[in-house]
Amino acid sequence: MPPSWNILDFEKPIAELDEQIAEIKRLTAESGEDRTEDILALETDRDRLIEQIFANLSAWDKTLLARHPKRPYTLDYVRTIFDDYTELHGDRLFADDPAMVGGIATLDHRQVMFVGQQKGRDIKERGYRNFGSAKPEGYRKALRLMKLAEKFHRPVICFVDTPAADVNVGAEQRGISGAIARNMMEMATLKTPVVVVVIGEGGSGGAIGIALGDRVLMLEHSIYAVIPPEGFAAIVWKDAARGKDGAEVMKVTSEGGRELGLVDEVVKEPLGGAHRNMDLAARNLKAALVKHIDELLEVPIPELLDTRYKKFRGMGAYSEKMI
Amino acid sequence: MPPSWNILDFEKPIAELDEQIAEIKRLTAESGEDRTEDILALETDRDRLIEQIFANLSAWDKTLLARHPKRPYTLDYVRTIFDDYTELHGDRLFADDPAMVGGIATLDHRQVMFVGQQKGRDIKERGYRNFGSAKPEGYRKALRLMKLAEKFHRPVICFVDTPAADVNVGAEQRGISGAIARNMMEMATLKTPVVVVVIGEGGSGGAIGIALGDRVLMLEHSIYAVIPPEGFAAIVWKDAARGKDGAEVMKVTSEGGRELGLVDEVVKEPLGGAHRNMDLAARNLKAALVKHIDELLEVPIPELLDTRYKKFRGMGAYSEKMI
Amino acid sequence: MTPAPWFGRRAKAARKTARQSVDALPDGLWTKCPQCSEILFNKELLKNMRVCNKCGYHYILGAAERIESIVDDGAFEEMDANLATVNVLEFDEYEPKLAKWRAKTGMEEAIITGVGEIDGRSVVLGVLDFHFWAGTMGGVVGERVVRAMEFAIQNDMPVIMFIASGGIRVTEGLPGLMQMAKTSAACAKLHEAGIPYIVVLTDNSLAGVLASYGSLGDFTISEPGLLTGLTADRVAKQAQVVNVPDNFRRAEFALQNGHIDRIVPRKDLKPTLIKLLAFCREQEDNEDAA
Amino acid sequence: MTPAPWFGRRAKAARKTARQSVDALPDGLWTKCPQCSEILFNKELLKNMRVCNKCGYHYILGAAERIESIVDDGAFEEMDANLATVNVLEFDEYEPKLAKWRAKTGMEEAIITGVGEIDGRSVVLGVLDFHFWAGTMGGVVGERVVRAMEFAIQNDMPVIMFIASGGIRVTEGLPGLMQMAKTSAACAKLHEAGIPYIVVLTDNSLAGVLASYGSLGDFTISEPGLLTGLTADRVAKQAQVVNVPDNFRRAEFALQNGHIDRIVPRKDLKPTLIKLLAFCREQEDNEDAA
Ligand SMILES: [Zn+2]
Ligand SMILES: [Zn+2]
Repeated sequence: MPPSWNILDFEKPIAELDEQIAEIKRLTAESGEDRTEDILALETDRDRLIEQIFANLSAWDKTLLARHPKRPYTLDYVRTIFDDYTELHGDRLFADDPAMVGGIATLDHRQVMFVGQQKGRDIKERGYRNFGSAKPEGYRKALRLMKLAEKFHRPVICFVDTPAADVNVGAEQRGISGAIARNMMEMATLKTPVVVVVIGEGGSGGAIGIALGDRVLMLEHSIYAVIPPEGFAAIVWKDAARGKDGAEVMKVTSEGGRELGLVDEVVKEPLGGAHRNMDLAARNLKAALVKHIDELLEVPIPELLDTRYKKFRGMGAYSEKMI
Repeated sequence: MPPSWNILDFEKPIAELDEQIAEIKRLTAESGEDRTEDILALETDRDRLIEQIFANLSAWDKTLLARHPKRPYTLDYVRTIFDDYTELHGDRLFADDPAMVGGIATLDHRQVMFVGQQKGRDIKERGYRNFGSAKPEGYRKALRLMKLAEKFHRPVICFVDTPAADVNVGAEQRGISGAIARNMMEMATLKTPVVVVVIGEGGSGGAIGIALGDRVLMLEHSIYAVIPPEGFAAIVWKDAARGKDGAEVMKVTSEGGRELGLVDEVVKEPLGGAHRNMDLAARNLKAALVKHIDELLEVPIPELLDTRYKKFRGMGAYSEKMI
Repeated sequence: MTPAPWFGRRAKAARKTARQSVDALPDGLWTKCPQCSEILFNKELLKNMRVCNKCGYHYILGAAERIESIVDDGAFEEMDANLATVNVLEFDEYEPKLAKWRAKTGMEEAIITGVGEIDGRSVVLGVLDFHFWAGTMGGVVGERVVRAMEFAIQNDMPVIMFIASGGIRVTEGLPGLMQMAKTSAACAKLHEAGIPYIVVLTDNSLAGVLASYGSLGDFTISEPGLLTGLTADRVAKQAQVVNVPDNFRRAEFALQNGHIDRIVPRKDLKPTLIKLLAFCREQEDNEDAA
Repeated sequence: MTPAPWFGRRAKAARKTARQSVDALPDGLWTKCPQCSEILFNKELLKNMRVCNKCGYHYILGAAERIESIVDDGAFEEMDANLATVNVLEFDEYEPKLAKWRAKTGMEEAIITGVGEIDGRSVVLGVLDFHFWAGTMGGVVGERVVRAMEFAIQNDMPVIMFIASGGIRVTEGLPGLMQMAKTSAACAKLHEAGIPYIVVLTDNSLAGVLASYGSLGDFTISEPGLLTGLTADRVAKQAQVVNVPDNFRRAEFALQNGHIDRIVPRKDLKPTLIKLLAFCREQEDNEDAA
């Protein structure tokens, strides 16, 4: 069993059942006794419990899920979804940014360019990956790879998983704002299909800097927001502790994204969240990627670009008054 | 009179006459005596002496002239040649490099983009300008400005005056080689006329990084070389002191450039070098710029690009054996 | 340049729009400069384009005053004034806030877009007003920016965007964030069409607006001393940023790091814009311009 | 891929060219690794592609061996072998030097260009040989590189350039320097034509070759440990560079600073190239390839 800091509050009853099941399995393995039925019954109970709990998760619970320390990160999916991933490094200007990874890969027989933010699993990797907060060089590397994909007519897949872009002194010095802006401008007219998937945290400008695509998907328990819920609460109510309310107001969940008309498809996660069955989560995601990529590859480029422009052109709300 | 370190050895006889003339002028100004004829005679003598001396300058002498501490630098010419020079800064990536300057300007009624390396006159400015050795950010700024010129169909004027590109740790870290290479590649297909003038030192890769143009001019007493003569001597004879011979072998002078077929026009300097009459030097250069720009503006862009490609495509020597 | 046909009815309506939102100075005859503490007479300050004549401190300028300071003798016609704000998240505190900013400024939203004349050239302008909800970008700002750019493409006019913004209006949520993508996509169209695009950064130029159409100009000029960066001040402090240079996220910092072309004092802004516009486009029949 | 018509007469002639310049190992049975001092048997070393099997030190590989290590079973045809070197500066020490390098290596010039097959694909290759005059680029190298690129454009083939060079051949003077412009201009044409262009940096990748066609690949991969930068070692020392990181101008330095895609050990080079080529181009009729 994982240590308790790896378990969210609402997961605790599930974890208890998990532990009971594991305990019985351990005992029967030692004694040779057959308690298959007991185990099955407990597993059914547990799955029903998970369904119950997950049917009632708040936007804030989803926020915690999206940041779950056991949640699969970009490279976990990459390993399962792609064959032959060959990482490519560097922005050709300043550095290689480990918070943004990318490279060529094959999705079954399809040659694709992959780009995504990478968080770190342990303390050391978190430091190395800067917690998934990319610097200007990360966004510039991503753009470089996307331009290569464009040259060779290969689709681009972007995985979004970042709390925010890096805003430390170095990032501001090297123009983090300009890097994000430039990426969106170039992606708007990139002459090849682009599929974006928010797999965990879709954090503000840090996310949108690689998220202007023909299709924007969200994993079921990921979030996508203009600002972290805590930040919203701090600005709106001067009370960062009201993040729960902020998450609700902003509709940060995948259903929220669908409801607001900004997300094309929500990719189902295994019962209890992607971290309970990484392999199944990856297979679901792969199926979705294949479907969207294959659809997009059929679309002539001018039509693709026109549709992409109109898609983002149409986002945001306003009304037109008669005057 | 300038302090003696500002006078080259072969300039000393000239400087002596200059001093005599100045002395007489000073005396007559005090006494009211009319010695106009004496002065004229001395000036004629001096000019004949200059002609004699300059008729016999070696390639090494020309190297010293090109590096003359009193030689006009890029911004000296800019002030005289252009109206309304508006400097534009920065590479949009990392920094503004004071060793490479540029901006929009008007050449009489013509709107042009100007780019050039800038040395420093005094110790403080030399440090600030890094002795005219640009860093990657300098080359990237230059390219950014050239791409703006392309967008708005304005001709580009590049002034070359650099001992070499910067090769310190930071420059290597930020990819000085790639920056120079990228500039040449982009300049080869830049859809607007480009006129290059070597005004002082045309130092190797540092020079060619802004020197791929439709016309390449040299000021009469400038040099253009693959390596400083001292460096040539160090490599070829393991004796950096033989720079004089290196300058000769490499044909670093403007006549050398013409002879090798790599320079389109040598722009005459005032008698004794540009530093003896900056204003006249600038006027000569301006006339040459106007002529070439106006010629190039008449050429349709596809023809311009084709001619430019063939020009550099044709450089370098080889023979074809029958086999 | 011959005036475009749509430009006939400009003068009065435009002036009315522009005047609506002139930001009032504090009551009384004088103001204390927040930078050098000099006592400045309001009349003098207005004459000096709200720049302290002692230390050069640039007060934040409202959109209407900004437009007046840039266009030829009031030659400005607003466009898309009929676009109205929508509470896209159906957040019950949104509309009261909106009402408050409207009351405070007399403006309907944080940006004014339209066509103005500068030295006889027709130019599409977009001017954010920091006094309206910190110049935040939501659906109306995004749509006005994009329509302005599309109008510029259709009519082959240069675009000048004045930035004065704390970023995206967070109470518009993810649709607000998408204004970054939307306006950046429109910038791509501008560049494809070869339209000149000049960005003028003014105090504050931050976050989602800077990180979208505020960073995508052919030319980027900046007023002195302003604050510019990806985060709002507050957030940067929370993040406990270390080794901060003195001029961190000031105009001078951005210049030194290569992100802006020039720092231009307010009084030189119009002449500089005229030079840049002249570089971008011929103006053969200047004398025909209205 | 159906073999191109010109590709019929490849095998023997090519092999002959390639074999001419195989660099000899020192006399005797063994060699001492310059990095770890291990005693390496020459036979083993050759089998291991001249990589120390203890510390991974990559010996400099000659052009012929390099080609053999990359193409399918000797499938390589040299092109432009008839281009001959010219003493462009009429420098009396040039031809003796040239003769010396020719004698030493059995090569005519510092680069071999031609068409090879890699995993059944026809690819244009250019391979510098550091053993010939430090792989310096003069008129013949520049012309061969440009002709190879032009050939690739005409025949829609990918280009792979192996760099191993101290820079421009200074005894070719300004015409030598112009090879930087010439080859970079050819790279512009490559990119315009959408031709895949892969650069492989090997020891040494320096100066004018790195700062021209050596930095302009779509993909740039590098052997481990090599020296790469704008100046030759000697010059950097003269310039008294300070605060030098341990890996200054090594492959790992270039990777960390964002200038190369991957460091690839010699044994993985061909598989990596195959993957990159597959990304760039479909290979629908692979089975038809010779
Ligand atoms: Zn003041
Ligand atoms: Zn070894």
